Amino acid sequence: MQKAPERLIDENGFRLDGRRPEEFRPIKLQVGILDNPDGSAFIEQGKNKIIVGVYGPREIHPKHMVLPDRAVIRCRYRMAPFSTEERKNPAPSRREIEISKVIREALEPAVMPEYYPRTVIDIFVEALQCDGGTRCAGIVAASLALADAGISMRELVSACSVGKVEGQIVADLFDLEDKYGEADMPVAIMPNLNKVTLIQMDGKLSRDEFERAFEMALDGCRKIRNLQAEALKRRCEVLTGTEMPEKGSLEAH
Amino acid sequence: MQKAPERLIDENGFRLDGRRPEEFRPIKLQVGILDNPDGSAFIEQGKNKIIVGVYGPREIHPKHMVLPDRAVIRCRYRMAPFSTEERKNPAPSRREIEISKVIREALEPAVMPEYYPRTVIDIFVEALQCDGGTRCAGIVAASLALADAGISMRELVSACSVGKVEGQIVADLFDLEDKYGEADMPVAIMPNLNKVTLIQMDGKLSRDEFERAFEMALDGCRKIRNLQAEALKRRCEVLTGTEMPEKGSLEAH
Amino acid sequence: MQKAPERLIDENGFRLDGRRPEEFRPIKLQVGILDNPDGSAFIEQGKNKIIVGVYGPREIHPKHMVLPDRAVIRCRYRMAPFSTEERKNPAPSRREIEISKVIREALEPAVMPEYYPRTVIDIFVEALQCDGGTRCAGIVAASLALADAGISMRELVSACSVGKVEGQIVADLFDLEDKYGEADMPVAIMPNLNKVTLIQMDGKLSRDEFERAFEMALDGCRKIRNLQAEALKRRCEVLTGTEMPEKGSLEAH
Amino acid sequence: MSMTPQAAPTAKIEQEWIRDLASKNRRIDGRAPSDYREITIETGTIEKANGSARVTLGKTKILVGVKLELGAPFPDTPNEGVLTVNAELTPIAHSSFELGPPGENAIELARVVDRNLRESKAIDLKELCIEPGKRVFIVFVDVYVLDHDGNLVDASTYGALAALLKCRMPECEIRDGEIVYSGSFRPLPMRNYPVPVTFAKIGRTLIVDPCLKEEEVMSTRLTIGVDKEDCVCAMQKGGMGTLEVHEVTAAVEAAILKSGEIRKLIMEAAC
Amino acid sequence: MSMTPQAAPTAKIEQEWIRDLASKNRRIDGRAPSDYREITIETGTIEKANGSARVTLGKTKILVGVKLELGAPFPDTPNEGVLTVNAELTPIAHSSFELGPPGENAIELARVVDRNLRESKAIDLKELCIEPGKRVFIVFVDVYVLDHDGNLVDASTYGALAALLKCRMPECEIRDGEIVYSGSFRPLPMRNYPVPVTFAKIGRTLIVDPCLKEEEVMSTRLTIGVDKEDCVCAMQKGGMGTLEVHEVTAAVEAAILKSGEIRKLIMEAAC
Amino acid sequence: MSMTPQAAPTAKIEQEWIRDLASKNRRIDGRAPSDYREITIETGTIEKANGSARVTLGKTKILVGVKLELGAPFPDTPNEGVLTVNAELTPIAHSSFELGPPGENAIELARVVDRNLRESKAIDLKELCIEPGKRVFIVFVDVYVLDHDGNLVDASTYGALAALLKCRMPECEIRDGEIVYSGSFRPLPMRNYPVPVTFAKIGRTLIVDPCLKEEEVMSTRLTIGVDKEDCVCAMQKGGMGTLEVHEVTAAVEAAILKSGEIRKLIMEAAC
Repeated sequence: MQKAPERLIDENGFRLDGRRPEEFRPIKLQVGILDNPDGSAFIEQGKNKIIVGVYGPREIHPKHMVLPDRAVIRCRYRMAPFSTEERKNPAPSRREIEISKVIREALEPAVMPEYYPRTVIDIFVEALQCDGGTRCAGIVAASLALADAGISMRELVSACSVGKVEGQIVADLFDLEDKYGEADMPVAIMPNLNKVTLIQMDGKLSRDEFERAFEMALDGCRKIRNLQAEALKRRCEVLTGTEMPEKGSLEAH
Repeated sequence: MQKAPERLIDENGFRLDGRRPEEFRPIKLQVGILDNPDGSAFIEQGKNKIIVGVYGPREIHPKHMVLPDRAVIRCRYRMAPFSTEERKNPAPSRREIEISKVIREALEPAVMPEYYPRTVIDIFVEALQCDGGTRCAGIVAASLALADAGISMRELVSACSVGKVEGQIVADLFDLEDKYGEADMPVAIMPNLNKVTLIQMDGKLSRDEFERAFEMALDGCRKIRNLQAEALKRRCEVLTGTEMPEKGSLEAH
Repeated sequence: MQKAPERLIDENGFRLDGRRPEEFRPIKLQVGILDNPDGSAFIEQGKNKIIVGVYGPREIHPKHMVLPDRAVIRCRYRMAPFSTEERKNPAPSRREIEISKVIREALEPAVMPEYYPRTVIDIFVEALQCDGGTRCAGIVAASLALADAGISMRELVSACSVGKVEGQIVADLFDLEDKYGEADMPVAIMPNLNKVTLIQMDGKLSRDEFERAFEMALDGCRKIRNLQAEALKRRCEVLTGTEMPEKGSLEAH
Repeated sequence: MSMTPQAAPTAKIEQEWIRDLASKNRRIDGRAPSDYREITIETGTIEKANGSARVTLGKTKILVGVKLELGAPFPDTPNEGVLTVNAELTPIAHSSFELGPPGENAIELARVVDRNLRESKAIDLKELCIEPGKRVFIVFVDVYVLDHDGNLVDASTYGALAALLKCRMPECEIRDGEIVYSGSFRPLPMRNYPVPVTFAKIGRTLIVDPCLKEEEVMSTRLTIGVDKEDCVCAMQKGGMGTLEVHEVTAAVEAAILKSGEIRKLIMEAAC
Repeated sequence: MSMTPQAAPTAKIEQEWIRDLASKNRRIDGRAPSDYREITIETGTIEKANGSARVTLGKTKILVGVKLELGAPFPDTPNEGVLTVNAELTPIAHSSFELGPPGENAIELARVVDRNLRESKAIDLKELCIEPGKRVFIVFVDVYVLDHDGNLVDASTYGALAALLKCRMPECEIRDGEIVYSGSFRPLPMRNYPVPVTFAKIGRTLIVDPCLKEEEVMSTRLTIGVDKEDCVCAMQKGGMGTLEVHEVTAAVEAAILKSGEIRKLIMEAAC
Repeated sequence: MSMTPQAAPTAKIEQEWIRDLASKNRRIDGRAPSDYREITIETGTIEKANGSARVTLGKTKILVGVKLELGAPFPDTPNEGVLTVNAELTPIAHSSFELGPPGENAIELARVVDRNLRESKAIDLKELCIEPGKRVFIVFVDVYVLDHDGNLVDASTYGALAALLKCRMPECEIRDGEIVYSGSFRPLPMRNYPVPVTFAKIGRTLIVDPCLKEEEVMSTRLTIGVDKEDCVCAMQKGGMGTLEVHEVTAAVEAAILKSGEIRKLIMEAAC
């Protein structure tokens, strides 16, 4: 079992994993790594490892779930049994059910479901290893998987988490900081449209702290937007034959 | 945890809550207390607090459950997690499933489902606090809620429980008497038609005791019938504007 | 709780229930013992007691499960709560789910489902008492129940289990031998067609041991085929009035 | 959620005929209104159970197994063993029985069997206590319906009673906090023998022991459990119809009479 | 699996009208965008619960019961009691609510109520520990929605807070490994009073406390929980729409203002 | 309830072609009947697991994580740790995989992996006992299928074996009834290395390592697990077809040969 660390930030201002307060973890992104789904993507962010597969637009069963004027979007966020410190029971937890909902609601504004009436678009977010901020990482990868599936989108959705640890506003909390820190706030936006599609908060932030944290999150999302664009570009190059990287690896570039 | 009381009836013939053996608990009834259901009613009987909502006649899903010549009647009896001494697990218990069935079967003879072919009438009995005899109290309130929903009925169904405690036939057992007494017998009738629609018994009664108890139950039901009629009358007065009581209160008149 | 016996085969080569290594337990078979199913059979093999009922070909619900060119075959293997040393929880176990599948797959090749398009044939295998080798016994009885239901079949399926106990290849393991022995191998064949329809193995067998065991199983199945034929003959005699045994007894002839 | 059942598949004309016969106090199989079908009870069918019984009631076939296990008592009865009754309407028993967890009919069946046993104090649960508050015997009564031709409540309760009467419990004691079994067995402490009698109302006639076709026609079912002292220990009305007051009292009287005969039959089978 | 919901049944023309009103900062029931409906809070409704409260928020009706039970702590917090929040959208509360285990809306509701209480450290869970690592009080907060006319999150959290403020825990101690109750009771160790304020975005207008018809028209919902020190302790965006950055910051500001009034109301009801 | 599956969606003409090729001992991807696709095994993918492995078998991708937890042993093996294998056919892995609890295919997969490990005595479970009858290590082997292109049994078992070979268990002892961890780790006590070889029968030809399109055409599947001493430790026939007697014996012979090569590959990946 994990124990509470004595300090989360040392006297030199470094966090337990060596980052500065405002520093994000490195992110690796890869698009199109599975054969069966219509679109797929993999994200590695610190120890977070998440794979997303998208199927659709496809026929919907049972029929009574059809929406006549748009696609139904379905989303499931799932933590693998081995993804956490203690083994996770395979039965869906309330946490997973809530996160499935907020991820869907974070992605819905970006998709153009009116192009695909009477169909369903299924988004499966499989968290293979969880180390804090997985809903944001899942959104980042799901955006890419939707694009990989060729689904029309207004814009990519970028997401990151910010929070407070030992009184400081910090970026991109990892597991221990999330657990023992003072606040965690996941945010998702469509960066080029400047619209917030997800915001949640757990913890305690004064109004001033909230505003600083929010700003940090918006900045973080914009940077992640660039990484997403690069990953898509690499995927395009692969598909158009410009380059031929090892297909199907869980390791990102 | 509750402990078994030493005596359930004292040397003066009074029960633990101060009642005489043949005495029923006071009943408060209120009709039409919820906005969303088509009909609703609330009953308070001692510490029993039960709210019933009726939806219907309405369309039935899935379609294969349709009955071509009558309405389907569905009934669910449910105990709130906080309704009992020990917290009740929210998953449906076998007890709740059985009681749902006997309540439905106690109400079926009074409803005229042939007026509403291919529809469903849903009766939801929510026991908010349970103190003995809740299936009977539920039937009393459900009758009123059905009437409030404007469902055609042959007659109201009235119900009460009788039993045996320390050798005496007593009316309307509360929780401790039910648990530590010698017999409990819930009965429901359509008083003006003199038809029994529910009878169950747990415990031990000689044939003679049974007959005295049964008579006491029939009497009780007839008295409750009057209270039900009054509650409906008050509801009519409200709807026709004669009087304007506080709507939506869980407190009965 | 059962304890591991010290030896499973004594110095004279006898097994705990007095059998020689190559000896099968006596089998009693009875066909047509239930009134409601379209076909039924009962098998007693040592302490194994299994009853099988077949319904069909009949209409299938829900409709989307229909196969246009053949019957769907469904099979459920189920252990009664009182069938084992320790009471079995009534919820379906993973073991039961797997065995349901292998029994279905062992029977599918014998049935001629193309004769019954758009229907379902339901096979219910109820293990009332389990003492090793119940999947094989279930297949033997299910074959008879299918025949009793008048389902067209290419051939009966016969089945038995062989294995290894204290280094010896033995026939028809009972519970303790299965649990503490070195290998168990259930086999089913269509004897007159010489086709294997089931083979599974748990344990450790050298290639040579495997071949001896497999041969023993094939022999065993062929003998059981004769018992099956006799049981069907008795059933025919009953139906044609030649003989009139006590109908509906769980005791086999 | 409890729900109005689908109408029975029996042909209307056959239903009419059954009703017509009932109005003349006659029945499709020639029985009088107060006649039971033949009852046979065999015990010891399942050797791995602590007790077992197989009951046929006409064409209805029931198997009951009793298993004893050690477990914790309920917190509010630390000195008593636990009785648990479970019933399964296996899918082989009737084409309408479905797979999956017990539905309301199976649950009602189990609860009425349970009510008969529990309320008559058939088993002295105090004698099943090994270590107060910690370890007691749990008595699992599992009813398995194999062929359904009506009146499952009576057949199941008779089977449960017979299986319990035949049940053997291992003798054991606590030594240094561990359970030690002596290796010998003794009967369960049976103190009462409840026998339910089930009536069906067809038209205005009450009959006992309805077969399945009669159940499909009946408006109302009434089960009355009677204990060895001719006291009523359980009642359960079923079905969507009603009963007259005098029908209830008449049924109680008839049940008290009838239960004696059947009890004798069960006791004989189980000794 | 989370899934795009079916469109609301409200007539299109009524929806248009609500949007049109919103664009003029007006609402169907005459409220200003920043107005709550009337809030009434009664406590002690359920005597068998350790604490209870009934809240009406306009026509929305919620009942909350709090039960305390002894149980084991979580292994990673052996010195703390356990808080468990559960919410049920009972089928009487709205024709669209279905039977069965809680769906995503009920789960989200429970989790947002939980988040408000937990993150503001409303209860000092350490004071609920009786025997470290072994026995602690488990606080079950059960939210029962009885009539749904929108803004369930706020109504439920107000009810939960009031019920907890009124909750009485039995005094007890460990003597020779057994729990001994003194028979007296004391309040829960309440340390903070979180109050969420929920906004709905209709067109480009943010309103507070949406009624059901407004919820059916809103694109986005935003709940902001504020604690007694005017810090934000919980946020939850819902719905398929988006928010502008300035809308979020404006909502935080508005919520901090509004929560004070409502907190006063709750504290009054619960003393 | 097990049920005849729907026909595969592969076009009839492609199915014919695969059968036709098989009759000439040829395959769609150019392999010989006895050829496996390329196998790659990486270990240590999941740092939070005690052991993990990622296997690709052609386009089939599998991830296996092993977690150790303390728990109670089974009552009939108080001196042994517990091995638990679970498999999930995640919905990303194939469009036909459904949400919800594991179906019969996932359960069969888990049980065949389990059978290989358990029956070959791959892990010495006795060494996982910490306190007899009370505390042992439970080894959770979780197989996660990420991309399905056939032969899940082999890929999953290879992954499970590699993950177990890489698994590290914490050293611990009991002091005064409490578990004390030394902080160091050691390998699991691995004693055997079972390797299954799976055959598919297409027409009259047996091929190994079927890809998904071949599985859709095969009549019968046969898995033969072989341990390090070339003994058979597990067999499982699948599918609705039959096998000739000589086919079974030939498959056993071929499996014994083939398994050696593959075992070498796994051992190399896991050291």
